[in-house]
Amino acid sequence: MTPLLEVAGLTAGYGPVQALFGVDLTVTEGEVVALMGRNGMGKTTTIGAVMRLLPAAGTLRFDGRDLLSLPPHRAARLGLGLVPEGRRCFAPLTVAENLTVAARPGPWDAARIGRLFPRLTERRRQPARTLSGGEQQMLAIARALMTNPRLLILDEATEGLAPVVRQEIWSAIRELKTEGLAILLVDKSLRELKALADRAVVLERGETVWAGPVQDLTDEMTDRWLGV
Amino acid sequence: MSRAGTVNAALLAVLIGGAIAAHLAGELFVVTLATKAAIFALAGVGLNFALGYGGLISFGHAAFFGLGGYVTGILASHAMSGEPLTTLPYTMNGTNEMLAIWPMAMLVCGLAALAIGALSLRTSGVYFIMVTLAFAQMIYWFAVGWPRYGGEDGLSFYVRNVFPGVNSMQPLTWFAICTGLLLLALVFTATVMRARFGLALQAARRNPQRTVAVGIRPFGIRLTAFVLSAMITGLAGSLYADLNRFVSPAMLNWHMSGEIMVFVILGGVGRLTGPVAGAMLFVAMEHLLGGVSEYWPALLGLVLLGIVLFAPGGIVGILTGGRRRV
Amino acid sequence: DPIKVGMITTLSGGGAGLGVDTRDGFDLAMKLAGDAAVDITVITEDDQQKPDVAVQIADRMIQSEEVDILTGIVWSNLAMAVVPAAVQQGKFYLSTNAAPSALAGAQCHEDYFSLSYQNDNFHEAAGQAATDAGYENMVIMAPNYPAGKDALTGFKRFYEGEVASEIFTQVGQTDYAAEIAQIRDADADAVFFFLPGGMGISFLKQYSGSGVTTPLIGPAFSFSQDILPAAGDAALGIRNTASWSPDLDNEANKTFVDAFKAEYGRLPSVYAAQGYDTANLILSAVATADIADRDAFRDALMAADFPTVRGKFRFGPNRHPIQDLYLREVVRLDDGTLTNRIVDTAMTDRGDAYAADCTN
Amino acid sequence: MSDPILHVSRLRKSFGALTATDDVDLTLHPGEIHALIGPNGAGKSTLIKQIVGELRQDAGQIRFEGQRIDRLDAAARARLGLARSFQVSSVIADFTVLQNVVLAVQGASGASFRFLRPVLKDPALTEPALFHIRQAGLSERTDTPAAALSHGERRKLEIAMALALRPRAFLLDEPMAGMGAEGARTLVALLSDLRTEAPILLVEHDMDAVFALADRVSVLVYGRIVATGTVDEIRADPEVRRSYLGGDDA
Amino acid sequence: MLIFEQFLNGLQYGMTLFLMAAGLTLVFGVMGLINLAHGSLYMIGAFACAAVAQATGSFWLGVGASLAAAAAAGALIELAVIRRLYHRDHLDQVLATFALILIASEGTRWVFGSFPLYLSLPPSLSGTVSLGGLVYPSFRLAVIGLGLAIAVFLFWLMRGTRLGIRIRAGEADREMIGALGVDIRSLYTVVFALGAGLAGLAGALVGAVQSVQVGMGEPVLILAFVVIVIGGIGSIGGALAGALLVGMTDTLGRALLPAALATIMPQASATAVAASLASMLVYILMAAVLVWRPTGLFGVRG
Ligand SMILES: Nc1ncnc2c1ncn2[C@@H]1O[C@H](COP(=O)(O)OP(=O)(O)OP(=O)(O)O)[C@@H](O)[C@H]1O
Ligand SMILES: Nc1ncnc2c1ncn2[C@@H]1O[C@H](COP(=O)(O)OP(=O)(O)OP(=O)(O)O)[C@@H](O)[C@H]1O
Ligand SMILES: [Mg+2]
Ligand SMILES: [Mg+2]
Repeated sequence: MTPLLEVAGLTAGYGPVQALFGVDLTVTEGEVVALMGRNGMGKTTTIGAVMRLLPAAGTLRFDGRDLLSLPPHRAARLGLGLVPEGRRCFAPLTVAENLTVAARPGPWDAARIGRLFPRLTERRRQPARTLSGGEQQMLAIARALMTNPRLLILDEATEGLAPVVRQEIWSAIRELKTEGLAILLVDKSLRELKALADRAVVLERGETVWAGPVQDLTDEMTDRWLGV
Repeated sequence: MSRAGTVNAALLAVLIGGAIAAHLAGELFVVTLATKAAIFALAGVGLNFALGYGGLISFGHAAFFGLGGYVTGILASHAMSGEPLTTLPYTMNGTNEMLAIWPMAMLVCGLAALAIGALSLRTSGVYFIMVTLAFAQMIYWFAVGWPRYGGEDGLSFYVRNVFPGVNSMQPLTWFAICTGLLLLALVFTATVMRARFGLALQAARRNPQRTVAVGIRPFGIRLTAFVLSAMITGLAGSLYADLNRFVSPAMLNWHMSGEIMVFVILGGVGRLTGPVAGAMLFVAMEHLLGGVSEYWPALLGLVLLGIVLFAPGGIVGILTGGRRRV
Repeated sequence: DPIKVGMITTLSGGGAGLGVDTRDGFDLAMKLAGDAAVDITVITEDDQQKPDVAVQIADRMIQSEEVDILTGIVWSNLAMAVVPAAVQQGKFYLSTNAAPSALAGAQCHEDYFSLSYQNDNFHEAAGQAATDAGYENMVIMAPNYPAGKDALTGFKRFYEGEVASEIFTQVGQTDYAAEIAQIRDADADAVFFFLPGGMGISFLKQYSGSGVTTPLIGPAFSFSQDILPAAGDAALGIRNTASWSPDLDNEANKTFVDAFKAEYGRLPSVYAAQGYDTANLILSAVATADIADRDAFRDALMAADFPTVRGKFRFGPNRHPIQDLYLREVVRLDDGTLTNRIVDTAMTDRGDAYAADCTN
Repeated sequence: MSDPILHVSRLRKSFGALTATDDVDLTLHPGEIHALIGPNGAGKSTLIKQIVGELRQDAGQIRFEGQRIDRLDAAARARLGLARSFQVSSVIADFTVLQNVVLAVQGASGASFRFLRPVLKDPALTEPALFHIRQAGLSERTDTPAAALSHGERRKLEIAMALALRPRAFLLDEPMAGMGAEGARTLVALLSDLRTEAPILLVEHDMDAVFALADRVSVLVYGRIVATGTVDEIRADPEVRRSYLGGDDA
Repeated sequence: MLIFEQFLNGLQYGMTLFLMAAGLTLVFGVMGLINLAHGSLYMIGAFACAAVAQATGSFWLGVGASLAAAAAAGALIELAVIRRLYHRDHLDQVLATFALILIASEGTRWVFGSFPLYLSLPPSLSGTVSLGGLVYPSFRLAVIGLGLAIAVFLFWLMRGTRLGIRIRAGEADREMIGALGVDIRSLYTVVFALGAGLAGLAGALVGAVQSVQVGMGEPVLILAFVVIVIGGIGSIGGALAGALLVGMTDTLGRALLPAALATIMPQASATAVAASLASMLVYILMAAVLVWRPTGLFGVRG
């Protein structure tokens, strides 16, 4: 099977500061991949480079097409859906506007979002600025789903969510997985990742140090690379 | 010396060295131009204090520049005519002593800034820009319509005020006085910005919510910065009046506010010698481009545009080649 | 000896038209003079219509270029900033336009000459013309700045009727609906207005579309050739006062108007005429005296022995003009251009109100 | 039990039709960690904002060390010794880590109108700052501008700044969020020690941390405190399990 | 009657201000860009209209040209300059657009010369209509109508269309909206050009009753900013309210202050003082509004 997302030897940085020194990562159709590593190891930077938000070099392909030459909106339109670190909802827009702003046709629509996050329907007309932290997180996830992506990228998407909601999200992700959506996950809950992900990629100081099926992650490894 | 330190020293050396060289070459007018640049730089240093470090984008600093000028003009014209300034509550006479005029000009500007700042600082961002403009425009229109000191025509006082022990009409001497004050203002700014006050001011600019959370009230810090800033700009206004031996509402006009702002941005916002670089370049271009074409302001525009687009940190940014650091 | 003339005038921004005309009129005279002008160097600088810039240019011309004569300033506030300092530093100043009352009276100076008019003159002539026309009740209007106040004072000096209402507008105002409503309401015989430059154009256009029919009269500043084409039909038929008009019937004027049209492809304005006269005055003085002998040169200027486009011209005791002032009317020529035609002489050999205060 | 350091009574705040805190009563005693949990949007952050003075309550009282503070502004409350951390990191991006923490030390000292002495050469400011940076595990990043920190590192800076205020009480809004596993472990240890210095009101969705740390837990649902008790009591509460903790126990 | 007429004048002047500010509301209020060159686009519109009307004899062709010329200039400026400035701070925008003013003014002078241009209303607008005993210029009524129409259009554009939502999202977080697959760059070009076109349209219409000359955009610029800020940035209704308030204050101030002051001081000084006060009035109004409500009348609080 050809990989949906193919990253090899990726380097990237912030201005003069280099943060990635060679990241290798693939996600195939229908697969859930966990991107792991301690704070500051380059997970978010990798995602930023994939989304074309940062200048990068190396191999970066989505569905066989070279991403490096594309501006962010073109890359996203190929089917990348991002739930960014820190939510980044459009503060002055209402919940409803946040959801429609980038919506593209597909199975995810307002009604289905409403079933996943009833809270958001309650708050439809409220500006995102005034939502609680968890509500904003739900909105960020919903907003990405509304673009009906082929690859959903979740950067700490469960941060700040109540345990029960978090469980809902995990089950939603499981459901998405069964529908065949590819997912790239960053999360701190190792237990959930192990239960859900097919494969894991571990970053250390901007480099891929390990990649393989999650089951193969030993305690010794998680201790060394994740400090658990 | 750090890179920034070298750049600062070099900029001042160009200004001072240029003026001395021009003096030796007998190019008196170039000395006058350098003086003008030094005075504009001082006005810019004042604005930079509030705008660059405190994030208080005042579009009304012409008010203080002009007030400083008017205090100077009014005192000097009363000294000339011998008419007392006021007889209530007690007789107050004009003066032509710079050493007496400067504190007066700064005091008046400081008080004006205290009032304007106290009201304006209720707002922030673009609203602050516009409120400060509003206050400056009020003062401008007041000056235009107030016949006592010439209204729109302005007020001439023919001879430069006096500084003890020297002949202030002599261009190089006058340059030395202005540049001396500029240096003082630079040292003052550098010191304050490294001290606790400066840290609090810059913090309040970048994240007021966080600043409050550590127990620092931004309002008082900002108001103080605004007042100090106005006093420096007012002092520059006093010198500018003396440079021209003339004041008029043009010094209070929003164009003037804009120009002072341009010195700061052109040189590099929040950089110590940014206004010096900005004022020097601006004055030099104004002087040189006039000979190139009748449409020289367009050329000036192109140069400015080039600098904003390709050198985001202003001139000092190009020279130091780095991001601004606190 | 060669002499150097420094011309400071407005060549950029919105007020540039007046400066351009001043400069073009001046240059034309120099050009027509041919060999007589070889020893005269003219340097021209743009004052951006800013008083401080004008002062600095004057400083530079005096300090670095060592000019002998300064000239060219259009605006009163700039003149107030430059003239006193310039004459104090031993330079002649010949005014091509602005002549504020202060410089005609107590602050007059032996080296300061006005080749244009004293600021009040056109308004005085308008006042006289209004009296002559039998207007008894008028609205008078000017911007709220010193020149505007002088204008109303000047007008009232010779206007004998009643003032129904005195209106001060804002400097640079663009909308005159409120003032026009007041004029309509005042039901006066006529309106005197002084609104130079763009303010005049705006007022005239809005007035002509307002349905108010009270006749207008004013000084030439809103009807001069630099803005007439822009005002268009709104100005047609309106009477205004000036010391010069393109149709003035004398040899010098014909030469001037034809040469100006040929050289620049447009009709000259009053500013061009004044610039032209100023240059000719300098040429006449240079022909009879050496600038090194300041007293002789001053006397030569004072003699005013030059071919003026105004037909006749002499200096009063305060070195301001004594000249005729005309009532003109805006007309459309056959080729469609708008211009002024003299309908009457409003005042003859008028000097000014301040000469008595001039003791220098 | 000793007198509470912080005493919130009948605190009420509405946004339009929504009552975000509905007559909330809450105490914080010396030496304790009091965890506040509850569903998203229950009003936890709103409560913290009212206590620190960022929002003004509609009704109710807040007492701090016996004194009414609900009419003081936020800066005054901070000076009295109420330190908060923000749910979304709020640090000064252009400042280095050191400068950020020095600012907090300076704020706590109450003296900002000093114009001469350079802050970074003032050991009275830098020494405590460096100590707290070490405490938060950020020593390697002392001179890095906050803008260049990763998300988790920024969370640590947030903690360092709260520590540097040397407060009489901590109000921490989801301090664990964004910390990696390792960071979370260090932070749990740190907070556990900290409680003797000053009590902590801890808002947190990380139940591992809450259960490891809390002396008491209050549950806020739709603006109301529905339960208060020890960790075990709360874990056993069926209503809390259903509406908050969810199926498989956290 | 006079009072009523002055009231109408105030309303009308307010609408004129709104017309001049409409483009700026879009660019400054919604896109968050400080565009000092707004006045220059207004000037370009007026000059284009004058030139085309002169050449073709048709005012309406001129109006079309003003829209096209200003929109084209706007698009050009956006592509060459503005698009590099969105992520910069306001000050860089100030300096860059200040530079654009210099270029536009002198460029216009270079093309059209230093003298004001002729532009007048077509016969259909230059007459007067009678409103129950009051003779009122039809042009001024047309301005009121057009102002309202543009307000409605802008409101619909920003609230009722996805384009509007996207622009506001882009103002909140440009990077994020791009990452969601929206081509915000082109969108901004279009919107900036639209704002420029509106400025040009205002230049043509208002220029027809004012003087078409270099520098005509400056007073407009300041007033347009005043209007938007009083209303509250980002709010189209606010801009409209601000415009009417400013128009009313200015007109009534000029009309009523002299008489009002004459009751407390001698006539002669009253007129002069009143005139000075009238010039300050708009700014006093702005300062008062902002001190009272620091984010304008309709601005977002907090
Ligand atoms: N805006 C920035 N400018 C400069 N350096 C940055 C910036 N953002 C991140 N970095 C640096 O890049 C490196 C990788 O950061 P990144 O945000 O990718 O880490 P992460 O793995 O996502 O960490 P976390 O778990 O804390 O979110 C870090 O060393 C960080 O300091
Ligand atoms: N300014 C406001 N206007 C309207 N509603 C608001 C405002 N601020 C907060 N809210 C609402 O009040 C409720 C409580 O918000 P709060 O931030 O206190 O929740 P929280 O308990 O901290 O939730 P989380 O755990 O998700 O952070 C939320 O539903 C939120 O949408
Ligand atoms: Mg991250
Ligand atoms: Mg919260």
